Amino acid sequence: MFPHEEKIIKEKLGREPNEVEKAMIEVMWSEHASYKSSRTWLKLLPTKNEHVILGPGEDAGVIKFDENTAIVVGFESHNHPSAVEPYGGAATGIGGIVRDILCMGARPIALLDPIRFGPLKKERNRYLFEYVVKGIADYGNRIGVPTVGGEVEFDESLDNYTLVNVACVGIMKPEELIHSYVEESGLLLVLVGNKTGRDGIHGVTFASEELSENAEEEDRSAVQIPDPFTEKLLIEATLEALATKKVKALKDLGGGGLTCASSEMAGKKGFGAIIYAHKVPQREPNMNAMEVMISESQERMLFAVEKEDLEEVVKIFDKYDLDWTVVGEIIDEPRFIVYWGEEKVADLPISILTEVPTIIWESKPYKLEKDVETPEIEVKDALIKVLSSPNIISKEWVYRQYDHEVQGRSVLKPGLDAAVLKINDKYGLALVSDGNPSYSFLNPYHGAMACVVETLRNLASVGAKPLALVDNLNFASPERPEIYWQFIETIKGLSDAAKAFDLAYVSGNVSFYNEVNGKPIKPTPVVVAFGKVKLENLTTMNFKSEGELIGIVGVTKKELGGSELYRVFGIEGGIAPKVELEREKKNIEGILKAIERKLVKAVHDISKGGLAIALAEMSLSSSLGFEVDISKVPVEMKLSAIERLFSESQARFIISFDRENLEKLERLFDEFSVIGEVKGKEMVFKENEKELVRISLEEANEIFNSLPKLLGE
Amino acid sequence: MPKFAVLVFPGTNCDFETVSAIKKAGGNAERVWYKQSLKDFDGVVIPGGFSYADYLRAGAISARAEIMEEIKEIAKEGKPILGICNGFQILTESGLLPGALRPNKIPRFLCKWVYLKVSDNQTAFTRFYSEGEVIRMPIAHAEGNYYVNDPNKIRIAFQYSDANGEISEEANPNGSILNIAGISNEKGNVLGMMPHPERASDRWLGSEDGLRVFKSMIEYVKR
Amino acid sequence: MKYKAKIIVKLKEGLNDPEGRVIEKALKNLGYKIEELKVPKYFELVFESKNPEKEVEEMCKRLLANPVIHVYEYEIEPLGE
Amino acid sequence: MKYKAKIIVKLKEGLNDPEGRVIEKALKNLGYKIEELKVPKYFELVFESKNPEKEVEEMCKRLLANPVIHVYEYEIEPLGE
Ligand SMILES: Nc1ncnc2c1ncn2[C@@H]1O[C@H](COP(=O)(O)OP(=O)(O)O)[C@@H](O)[C@H]1O
Ligand SMILES: [Mg+2]
Repeated sequence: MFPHEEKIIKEKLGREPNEVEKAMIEVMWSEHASYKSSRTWLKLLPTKNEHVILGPGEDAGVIKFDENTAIVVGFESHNHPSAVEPYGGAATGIGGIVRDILCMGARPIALLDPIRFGPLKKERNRYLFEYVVKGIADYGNRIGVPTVGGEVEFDESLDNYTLVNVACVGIMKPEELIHSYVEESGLLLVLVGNKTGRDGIHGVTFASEELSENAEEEDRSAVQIPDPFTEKLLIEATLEALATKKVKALKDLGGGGLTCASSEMAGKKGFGAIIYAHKVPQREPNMNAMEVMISESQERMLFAVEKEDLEEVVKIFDKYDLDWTVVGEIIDEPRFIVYWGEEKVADLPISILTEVPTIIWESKPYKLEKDVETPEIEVKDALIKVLSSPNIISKEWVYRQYDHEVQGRSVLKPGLDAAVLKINDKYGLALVSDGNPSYSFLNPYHGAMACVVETLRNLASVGAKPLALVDNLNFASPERPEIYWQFIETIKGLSDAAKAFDLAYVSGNVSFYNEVNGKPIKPTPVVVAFGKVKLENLTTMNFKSEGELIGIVGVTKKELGGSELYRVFGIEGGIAPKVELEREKKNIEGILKAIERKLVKAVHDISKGGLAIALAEMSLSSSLGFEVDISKVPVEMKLSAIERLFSESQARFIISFDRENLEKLERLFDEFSVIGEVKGKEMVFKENEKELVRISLEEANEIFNSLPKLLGE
Repeated sequence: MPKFAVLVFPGTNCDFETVSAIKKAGGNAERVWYKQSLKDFDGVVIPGGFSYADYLRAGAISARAEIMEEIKEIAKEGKPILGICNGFQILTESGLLPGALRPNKIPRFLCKWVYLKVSDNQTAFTRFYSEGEVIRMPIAHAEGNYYVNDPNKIRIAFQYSDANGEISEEANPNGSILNIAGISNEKGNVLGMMPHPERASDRWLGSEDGLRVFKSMIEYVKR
Repeated sequence: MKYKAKIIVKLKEGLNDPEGRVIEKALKNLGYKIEELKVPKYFELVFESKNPEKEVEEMCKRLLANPVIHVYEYEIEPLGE
Repeated sequence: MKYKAKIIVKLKEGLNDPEGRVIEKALKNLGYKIEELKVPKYFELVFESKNPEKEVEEMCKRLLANPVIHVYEYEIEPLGE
């Protein structure tokens, strides 16, 4: 806590808080729990439209899929804990976001895991990567929620660190929505699930500070052992308990533990709570009130029920062998009172916990973008180096470890542009995540917009129309003026891009203080988009047969700043891709129409690695080669072959289609050109008559599937 | 209409989709908590998942639950008992089927579509397949590496193969002896399989090949 | 009486051990000269019994080991009342 | 020189141990009076080394244990050439 905050508290309280009170206040006033540095700016995001049932403000957002189906979505980061203990950190990250979805009344049906690491050539980074993946796999698989998508990215700036973001989706009927706040007093507060230990004490405070060099040794108290078995029982028991209609409010215990859950549940509509902390089942001997109140032990939920309904509800917890305890009650008076046995150990106006003043830090712009000359690189060399970059190669090693089929909804599975879950016989839910920290670093405003439009292009590629967005904002310390500027620019970018498409953010998360040894991470906004797709329109990126024509939609510019080409050749600077929202909209609408009218066989958006990699991915996923002439690519300025192949300009797609549909497609798009056809078992790039590179699918496949080799397998 | 119990242990997680697949195949099915009785049912399906989180060994703890005694009785009566994935592990751990399911040859979880050759179409669960037919289903397990002392003494129902029905090392995803993906007891009324037929029961999910496992089972009850 | 038992459950000779191989390889990659590595399961328990040998033997047979693939050994030491 | 090492890697005191709890409950359900059960990781290895103590210590730190959540102990015995 900052000195000026301590002063505010003392003034409000009229005295010094005691030790227990101080610990609770500290937790609630931490950046992670209070969003004090971000709240002002988050208000700029659009959060309402006809698709939104419930926007930001509770544990997760709720989208209207159709009259009978609501989709619940949330996004969370678990960066600090995963950097210290990757297995447990990542696993408990899954546990946390799943409970966020569950506590809205929904059954969790899918997970996405955008995760980021330092370069794989270092042992510690490989260790973090392997164990984060294992943590997600072991937890997600055991609770029976499929991980259907995500991202993996490696970047020098994350050396020794990791960004573990996880999004979860749930499904329910709209009328099953349950709130996290109570609207009457007298209710009993029932704590269900794991016993409370000292693990995770000060977790939120920990997440609100930079990691120090000896983080591993020092911060172990912030690490929790994942218990997916109890989580699975909690999911089933909670849904059964909700079906009784006797639960008045429900909240999971996450950051800030019992203090956060109970004060927010009581305080939101002006009530108060008494907590009997000594009654909380304790896993370790000699715990005290402070430890019990702020412990972040995992796999716990807080239910509010009426006295006379208690028996009916707890019968269900007994069935699942889950510990439950009445730990407190809701009172009329807006105070937060804690007892330890007979002793009253805390007595605060509840608003001290739930109303935290915002902070606006100084912000200072920077400019890193400058045009640089792309060096002369041999095309084959460039293609092979970019294709073999850990950021480009197949992530099959990762998603084979995830049960991405459980629950029987996975229509489009990992490895494609977006995952699609079957919601009913006609429609599916498409979902995808994207982040582009390298663009964001060069230009936070356009970088943020690029995240949004990339997700929307991905949705369009499978035939889905967007419904809603969620965002996760991973930044370094907001106390650094450049970082705070990045953050504000990012919010503006997210906001403008969403508004252009009439989309709203229904939930999100902010994670500040992502630094190791005083080195800030690149600004890393990550966006998840949800869309609705008619199952019969589903489209995938693999070519379907020889002879299909290949076309490119959109215009290519010299935008290689932050590109994969520049990364693998160590080229600094450059101009990051700029998002032109009108162009983006037009091309996305064109693609959706082309799909609806069944004019295309394959669709893929162009993103990391540019045109060359987009074509390679389409080819490798279909085992069909191609021949293209890149001189036919529409460009806005003079570009070298390398630039045409690897520029990461936005608003572009590649499609394949039968010749007979050419004219119809030409009429659909303003910016469109046929560049070649599907053919043979080789990838052939030409510029006019000149052959630039020819590579067999066999060779490309081996490169594309080299992740296990990079891990020493 | 034949009615099946889809048995739910703590940590089971393929129960809902298994119920749907049985219904789609023309049967009736209900989720049954492992402490309830099974006496009103014509057969039992033990679905996939992670009962007791796979702690100790996959299936080990559920296999020692009281209800397994009742299942042994039901099996003796000749009613069909199907174990899918974790269900298969529970059936071997409880001794209802021979052998053991060990950690995969690459010891981690593997989720993937595979080809299977139907090696025995005479069991209660395979009568709607032809012998030697090649079908597609997904696997999703960490401990599916089947081992038995004497593989000549067991009835092999499904084997991992390539698209042409060739039983090869490359087609073996987990190291199972003889590429075994599923086996039955001698009578053919108890069958365990690692692949998930319920996940291959809808064309949108990639295949309907699995539906016939349930259709066979329903037909067997009607016999 | 209270006892403490340490139980080791090993794979039968001749069965391959994928988990052991992975860890062995990882250690070799780190530069160690490993000749053989095994990862048996290991249990430490404190229990109350009138017939500790028989009970531990039973626990192994009934739950902790799978006779198809495992052998086991144990040590029991009395802890007093 | 060749050595044999037996390494036990345990969860630190106070940490939640879901696997131990589940197995403990299963044994109790079978009728045994278990007071405490732990399932540490256990490794048995034969290796070649000039500095066995140092190497085993390293192996634990670098791979076999995670110092954030584990403590470990080991015994090393020489096996001759
Ligand atoms: N970047 C963001 N965009 C939109 N909403 C956000 C963002 N960050 C946080 N929120 C909202 O703020 C609220 C509090 O978030 P959080 O503390 O993560 O919730 P929880 O208590 O479930 O962990 C949530 O409703 C969340 O949706
Ligand atoms: Mg949160």
